Amino acid sequence: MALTERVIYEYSAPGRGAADQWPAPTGEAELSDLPAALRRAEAPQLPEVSELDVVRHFTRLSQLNFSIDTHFYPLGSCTMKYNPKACNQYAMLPEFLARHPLAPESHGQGFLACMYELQEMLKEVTGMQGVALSPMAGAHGEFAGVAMIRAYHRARGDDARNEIIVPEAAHGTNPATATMCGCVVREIPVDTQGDVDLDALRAAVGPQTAGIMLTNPSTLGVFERHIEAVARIVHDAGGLLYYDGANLNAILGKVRPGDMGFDVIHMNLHKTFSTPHGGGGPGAGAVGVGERLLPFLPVPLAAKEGERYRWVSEAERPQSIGRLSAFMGNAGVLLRAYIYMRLLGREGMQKVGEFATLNANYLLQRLKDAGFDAAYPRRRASHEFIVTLRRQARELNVTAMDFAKRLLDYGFHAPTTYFPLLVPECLLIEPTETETREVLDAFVAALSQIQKEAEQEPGRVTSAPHTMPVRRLDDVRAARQLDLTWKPTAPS
Amino acid sequence: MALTERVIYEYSAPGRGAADQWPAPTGEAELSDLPAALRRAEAPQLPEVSELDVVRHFTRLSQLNFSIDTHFYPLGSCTMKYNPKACNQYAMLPEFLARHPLAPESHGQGFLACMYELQEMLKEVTGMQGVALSPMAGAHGEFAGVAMIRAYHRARGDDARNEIIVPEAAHGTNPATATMCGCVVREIPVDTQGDVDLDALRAAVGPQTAGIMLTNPSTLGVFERHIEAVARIVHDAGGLLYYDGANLNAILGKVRPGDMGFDVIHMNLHKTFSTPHGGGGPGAGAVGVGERLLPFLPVPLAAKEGERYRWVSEAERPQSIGRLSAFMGNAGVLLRAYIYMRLLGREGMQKVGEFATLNANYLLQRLKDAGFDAAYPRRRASHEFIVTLRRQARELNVTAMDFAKRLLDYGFHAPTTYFPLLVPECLLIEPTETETREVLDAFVAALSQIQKEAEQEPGRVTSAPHTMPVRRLDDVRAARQLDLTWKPTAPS
Amino acid sequence: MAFIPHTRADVEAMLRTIGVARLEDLFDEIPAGLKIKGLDRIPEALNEMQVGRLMSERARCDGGLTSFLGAGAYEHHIPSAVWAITTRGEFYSAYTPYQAEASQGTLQMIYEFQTMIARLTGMDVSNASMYDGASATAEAALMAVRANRRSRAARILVPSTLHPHYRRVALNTTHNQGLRFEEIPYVRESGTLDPAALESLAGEDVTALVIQQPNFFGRLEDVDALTDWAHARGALVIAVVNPMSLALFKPPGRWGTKGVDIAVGEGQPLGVPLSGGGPYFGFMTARMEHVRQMPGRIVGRTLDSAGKGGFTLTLQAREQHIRRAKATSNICTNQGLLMTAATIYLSLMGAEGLKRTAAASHARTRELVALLTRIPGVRAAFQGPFFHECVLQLSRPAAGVLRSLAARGIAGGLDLAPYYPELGSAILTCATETKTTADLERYALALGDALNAAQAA
Amino acid sequence: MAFIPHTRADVEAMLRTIGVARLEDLFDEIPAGLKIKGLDRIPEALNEMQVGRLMSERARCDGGLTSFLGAGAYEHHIPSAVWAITTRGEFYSAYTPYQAEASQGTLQMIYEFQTMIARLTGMDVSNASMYDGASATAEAALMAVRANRRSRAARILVPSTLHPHYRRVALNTTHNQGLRFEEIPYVRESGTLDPAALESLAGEDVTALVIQQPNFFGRLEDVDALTDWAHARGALVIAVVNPMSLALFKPPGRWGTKGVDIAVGEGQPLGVPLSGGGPYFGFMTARMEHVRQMPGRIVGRTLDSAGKGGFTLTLQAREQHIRRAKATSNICTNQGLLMTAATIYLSLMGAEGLKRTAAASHARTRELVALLTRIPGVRAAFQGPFFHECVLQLSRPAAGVLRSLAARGIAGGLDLAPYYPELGSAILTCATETKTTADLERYALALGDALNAAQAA
Ligand SMILES: Cc1ncc(COP(=O)(O)O)c(C=O)c1O
Ligand SMILES: Cc1ncc(COP(=O)(O)O)c(C=O)c1O
Repeated sequence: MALTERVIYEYSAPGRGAADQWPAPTGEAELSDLPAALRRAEAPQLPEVSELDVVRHFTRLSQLNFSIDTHFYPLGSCTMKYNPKACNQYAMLPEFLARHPLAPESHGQGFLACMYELQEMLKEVTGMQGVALSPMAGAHGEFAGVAMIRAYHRARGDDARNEIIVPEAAHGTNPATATMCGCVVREIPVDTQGDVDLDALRAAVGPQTAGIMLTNPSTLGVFERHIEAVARIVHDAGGLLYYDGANLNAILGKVRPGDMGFDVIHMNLHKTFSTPHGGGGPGAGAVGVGERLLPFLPVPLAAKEGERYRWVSEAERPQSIGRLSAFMGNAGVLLRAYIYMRLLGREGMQKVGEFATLNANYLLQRLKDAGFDAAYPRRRASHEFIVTLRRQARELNVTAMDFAKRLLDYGFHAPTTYFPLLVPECLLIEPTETETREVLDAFVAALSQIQKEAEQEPGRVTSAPHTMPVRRLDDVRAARQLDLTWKPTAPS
Repeated sequence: MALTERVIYEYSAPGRGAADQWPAPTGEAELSDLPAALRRAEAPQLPEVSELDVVRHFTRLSQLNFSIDTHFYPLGSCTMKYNPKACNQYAMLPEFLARHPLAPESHGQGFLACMYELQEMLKEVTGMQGVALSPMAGAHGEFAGVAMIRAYHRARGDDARNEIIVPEAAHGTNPATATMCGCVVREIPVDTQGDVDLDALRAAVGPQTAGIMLTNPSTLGVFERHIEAVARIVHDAGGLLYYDGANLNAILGKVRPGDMGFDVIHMNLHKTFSTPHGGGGPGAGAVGVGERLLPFLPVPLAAKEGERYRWVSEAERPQSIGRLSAFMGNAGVLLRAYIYMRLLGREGMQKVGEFATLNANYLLQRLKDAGFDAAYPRRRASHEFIVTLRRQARELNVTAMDFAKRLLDYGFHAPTTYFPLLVPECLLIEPTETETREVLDAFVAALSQIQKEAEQEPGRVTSAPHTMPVRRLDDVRAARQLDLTWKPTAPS
Repeated sequence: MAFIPHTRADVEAMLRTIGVARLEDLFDEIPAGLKIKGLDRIPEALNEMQVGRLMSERARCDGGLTSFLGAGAYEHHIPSAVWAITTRGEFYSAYTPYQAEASQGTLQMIYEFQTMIARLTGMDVSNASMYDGASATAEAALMAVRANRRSRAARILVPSTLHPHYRRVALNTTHNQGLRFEEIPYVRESGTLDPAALESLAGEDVTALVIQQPNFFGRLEDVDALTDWAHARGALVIAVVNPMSLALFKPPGRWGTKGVDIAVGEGQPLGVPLSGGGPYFGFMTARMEHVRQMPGRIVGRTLDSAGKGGFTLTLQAREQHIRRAKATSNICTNQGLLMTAATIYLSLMGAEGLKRTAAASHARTRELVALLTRIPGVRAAFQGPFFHECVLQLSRPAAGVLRSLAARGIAGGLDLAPYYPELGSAILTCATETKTTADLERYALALGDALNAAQAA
Repeated sequence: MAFIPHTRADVEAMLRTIGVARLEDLFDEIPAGLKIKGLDRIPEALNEMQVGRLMSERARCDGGLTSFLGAGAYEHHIPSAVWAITTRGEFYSAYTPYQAEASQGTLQMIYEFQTMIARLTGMDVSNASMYDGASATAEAALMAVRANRRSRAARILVPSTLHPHYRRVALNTTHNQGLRFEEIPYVRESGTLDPAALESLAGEDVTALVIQQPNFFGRLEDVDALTDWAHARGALVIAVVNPMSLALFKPPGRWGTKGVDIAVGEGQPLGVPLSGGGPYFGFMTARMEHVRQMPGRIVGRTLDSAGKGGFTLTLQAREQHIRRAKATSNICTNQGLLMTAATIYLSLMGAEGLKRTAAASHARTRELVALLTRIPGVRAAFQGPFFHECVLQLSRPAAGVLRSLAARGIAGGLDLAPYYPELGSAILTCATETKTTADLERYALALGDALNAAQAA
């Protein structure tokens, strides 16, 4: 109900504070050993506010967000499904929270057991031979994956392989990761049905090919039907296949990347395994590898010997691409994923893929019936699909962005817009398996209503949103007149 | 942002459910011992909804509330101050939550230690000789108190004393409690300055007087200056003095009911000691007594022997008014109060009274300066005070109710309205010590603005609220066309 | 400390506005002789970190028990979602919904609660909670006296198998108003109410009969016959029920020919942690004809000035803040937050989850009883079916046996000696769906050892 | 299970709408040979109660240690309010704020976070977090290479007293892009960077110098001289700092004459639980001139179409979703929720609380070091002041000593042998404000015993 909230600094008053949270002051004598030249001259400008101020401010701020817990949030490629409360509660047991990352193994058997079993479960789910858990997001997992591909080629003396092929619809992290790994990116087109253009692929591969990065189902929301051919072409050329696991939810328990021929995969545990997105993280980007890449897995790794669990030492893994995080990656996120997988069990896993696909195909069909244009009308949807509003943009001057903003007024988060870039005016819609049919129907009704508005009073749509805490924001101004930190004189 | 939410039943579909929370089904054979005649024929009509439905529904519902954590909530007599998050976190440690009330003392030493120390601290704070913790709210504490008064007279063979005197401004629970205890209520007036009319009191006391129930500061927001005289008159007549502890926040660390001459007191731990109000409870109404009533304290009581803590057995307390709850009252609330008191310590306690009083007097003064009428303009405010809008009602036809509703639009919860009954068109305003001066100033500004509206466009005020999830509700209809449970055919 | 946000400058400016020099001056209406200097016997403040450590140590003292205690408070699984949402500030730190328009969240939740409780009990209306099961029983007795205009006796029949603490609380709460409670004995063999004892009162003025189902011993009463017996004699019937059991058992609204008049009980099994005895909540339901005699808050659905549906407190003329000395009760603050938890719990469980929980608890207890009664010196005290709780007779004094179980980390049950000395050495034992077969076996092993040791000693 | 709300009727109706007969038909575009039947090696589902019990047992295995470990992750008091609010669904279950109008809560929080981190470090701008301190250091090196247009060497000087894990991560992250890291040794007596070693590189092309303050040993570097040295040679300076220490120490924005160019660090000390190593968050700040070289998300304040202020992601042209292969980094998902916790933590602590915490931690560690170095066979490894962490030299092999401490429930510190074999038997030990004098004494007693026992053995 409160639609504005001041910046926390604006509640500040000199000398105010949540003193209850502070240790007793230390005498200056106790700090006398610290050289004056290294000491801070002025206190940092931080808010001076009471505990109630803080609680009230951030509680009110939170209410300005859409979230899974409050809204349908069909953001394509993001798998915004229910994050079970149990995963959070049990990952936050006091003993887990208190455990120092360098604590002795004797006092980490519980945590290690979870990590070991998580590795094992992820192997089974992906059909890979080994799993490492420490990458801290999807892109971080991609980095680990491509770094392993490079290490593999290098280990074989095949130093020239520095090209990574990506389909043009790929997520931005794919080419960016290739660059991070010092590779050159080669984009290849997809055909009219959304499958990789095999001729283009054949033309692209060669002795410079390090590998290809794909997700399947692809970012176009369809299953890559030529996957076996793709694998053959790339493997025959000496390259490896990288699987972007962002779309794993679609095929969980149905088909496995390892079986399709992929050599390495990252999994967005914060998508398929429902750890929270937290307004932008933390995620977890565990990686899985086939036989050939096993020696290169990053550390840390959990191992089991008899009834004891232990960390694998770096010395045991001389070819490892090494450590990618200061400690154990996003350990607490991994615990949440572990809990989620135990809750699902083998039956549940399979259902996830099935019902994510059911919801997507149902929603696609209903939207088609309502007159919307599917980008790939003759294809099955995977767990997501693309609607293009090119017609609306052309005929009514109402864009995908306008539809997206107007949806907010109807109480729905917008789908992903303008990604993948090759489909004009697109909405990439992923309902996930945890939403009811009623919600999907209501979403169709809202989009249909907006379509009507676009025809009858387009201004209502193009000037949306109308009921959010702010109206449409000026992004150009944001980038031109940079205001990145609060200053006492800033306009309020 | 979402201002409506359907009734949970409206999300229901046959066969849907949060199966994850359910044990595996039991075979009918395992229930074969239960007589068919006693079994339920039809399943109860409960919602069949997914876990996400539940989380989303109740999260959205919660957002429809004002609360301390989101709004200034100056409800007079209710002491809506910050409820520290620490009190909740540490009262909800898994071991405390798992402890069965009948668990052996050997496995309850931690809890018992807290209860014992809480009793001791409350004695010190009130100046009483003994404290029992089990009453579950203020009114329940009142019941215990008056029951003790009756038991005391009865024990002395003074059976005729069944009259309880209450000032006309008393909270409704006071006369209601007297009735619950089988007493007759005798109301006495207060004088123009808000003090008890001593002549009326003298006239009222007699051999039928069981006692008097008072709070001091009174429900008029002023300190009863003749308290010593009142005590003398009642004691001389053979009656006892009951202190309604709802207003203890005003005098914490400044003056103690025991020292004023009160024989028995209840404390609203959910007011002065900041346990949460929870949208209507749970509270905790610990009682304290002077020497004379010690034998009559209700059980359970915690005792300490050497280093061990134990429950006092009922056999040890033959004159006790006995048990008033199935187990240990609102034990978890008591833990919260204990934690709060340890956080405050002796320094903090004193500050509470001082700053609650400072905030109230400041706010009163600012409102007077802004042209509002104080009910007792020549008195100091205690932790709360009364503004009367009689003038506005008469001249502008805008009532206290209208002001209250319009305040909601300004983002403030309304003060208590129409209580105490003897002040017409009153607002009983209690800011509490945890609010900043800035908040009080903003509240004055809002009331002044509403005053202006009342003068210039009274319709805006009398039709308020305008920005809440609902407009003004029809209470008459609610009571005439009773709709107390959801039915599938109910209007939605 | 004390969560006070005032800066020195604030204090000075505020005192200036008020027109006094010092904080102390604000207390100048208090007789000087009464003022105190300080609170010496209160310990010094701890900061949150120190309190956290203290409480964690205290909590640790209380852990490590596998509990087979029931007797009115039951260990059931509580979904994480329940308290994650219940403790949201908007529920946790709101007051009673006096300003309906700014409290629709709490009000709608209560309306949903009332609906669920009414459906579970098969009754027409529910209020918005009482303090606990015992106080709800006491209030039900008072309500029955008001509601039964044909009776002038204020005489309530109570089986001695009603929870002993409930009997005490009911008596302690109502005796000053002249209510009389008369205990109906139980049959030693069956552990259920003695119909012969009832029959002896046949012609007399009885205001109400209380029936607990399952009774304190976990045994099942013949509720249909008892309800009809009371109604036939102009007495009202007050049911005291475990809400969890209602997933399996006939709801009080269907007992006998007409159903009971008032049904109450302890809500704790519905998502509320054991928590050392509280906060729990009492629920109270009744037939519509008695609604105006109900104590406590009630929420109704109504319309706003624009014709949109909304929720508000209703029938307030029954309550102390309006009716004062003539109110139906003095209750004001109730157990709102626990209602919230229960409403979320019931939404997650639904009829199916509740039934499975009740059934699993019962099956577990049967398994336990079978295991334990195989031990020499242990036998079931009563014949006939029980629900998820059972009285066992031991060959050695219960207190000592329970002590040695506790030393092995097992709370074996409740010693009934203080309550029912006639049973000799007997304990009331309960298993719920939370117990595994390994737990039961550990109990059996320990009990066998404890009885052997006692024998040896 | 699997949190799927579909009823049988839903499934049928939905399949009918789609026009297929069975769920399986939805997978008909997948080559038949690839499909699997099931996931046999995944265990069967547990319900929440069973998982809860399993996890509680697992957690219990890991408890019971009093920890004196630091080495980049620090045990500080975390106010209850921090995680009570951070885990609110609206923060916890939201995505990256792509739809700004529906994400003002997260966006404004980030803007406040950026402000606080910028003020704490004395830098102009902050991004919205990196994965952790180590990965932030790696990204800072890449950023420096982009930002330092005068250097062509992609050569980064790194003191060997930079956290060893950070050195590894930086190398592993950047070597494929051709970055070279050159380690600058430390002076054995002081445990600080060897200026002579630096001086030997004076004329060469150096892209950036990394300075950790306090360094891995807890020792304090001469940051002003080092910063000026680098700037004088056209190198950028990357500071790696513990944000808690900045309450006491000169912020990197003020090091030397000009201040550093990029400052990064591990945010964990700011309200994030140790949690077995993560999730933590890295922070990254820079001078305004480098903002377009920064990786990661950045939030800016702007106006809406009605002229009202609001917040949005900005400078997105740096990021992978726009710039793809030319982006400043591949980072996408960052550590949003941890930022939320840190922002709340910093709001509660303010400058004063942070200073007191840092000071108390330091004082505690001094007290501990004084106690321990009184034990024969224990001495400080380096001369000179440290901050809240200290290397101790032991007369017996560290591994065995630490093992026997662990057996007594004490994590005594980190064995440095794998990292700095030249130090012989040495441990890095840390106390924070969470430790009481009794804790320190318990440690001292156990260490004395452990060294004695080792001697005896
Ligand atoms: C297809 C695809 N690949 C990769 C990623 C990157 O994952 P993360 O954001 O966890 O780094 C995403 C997430 O947005 C994605 O949708
Ligand atoms: C003056 C006064 N007395 C008694 C009470 C009753 O307390 P409770 O609501 O806890 O029963 C209140 C609370 O509203 C009150 O303000």
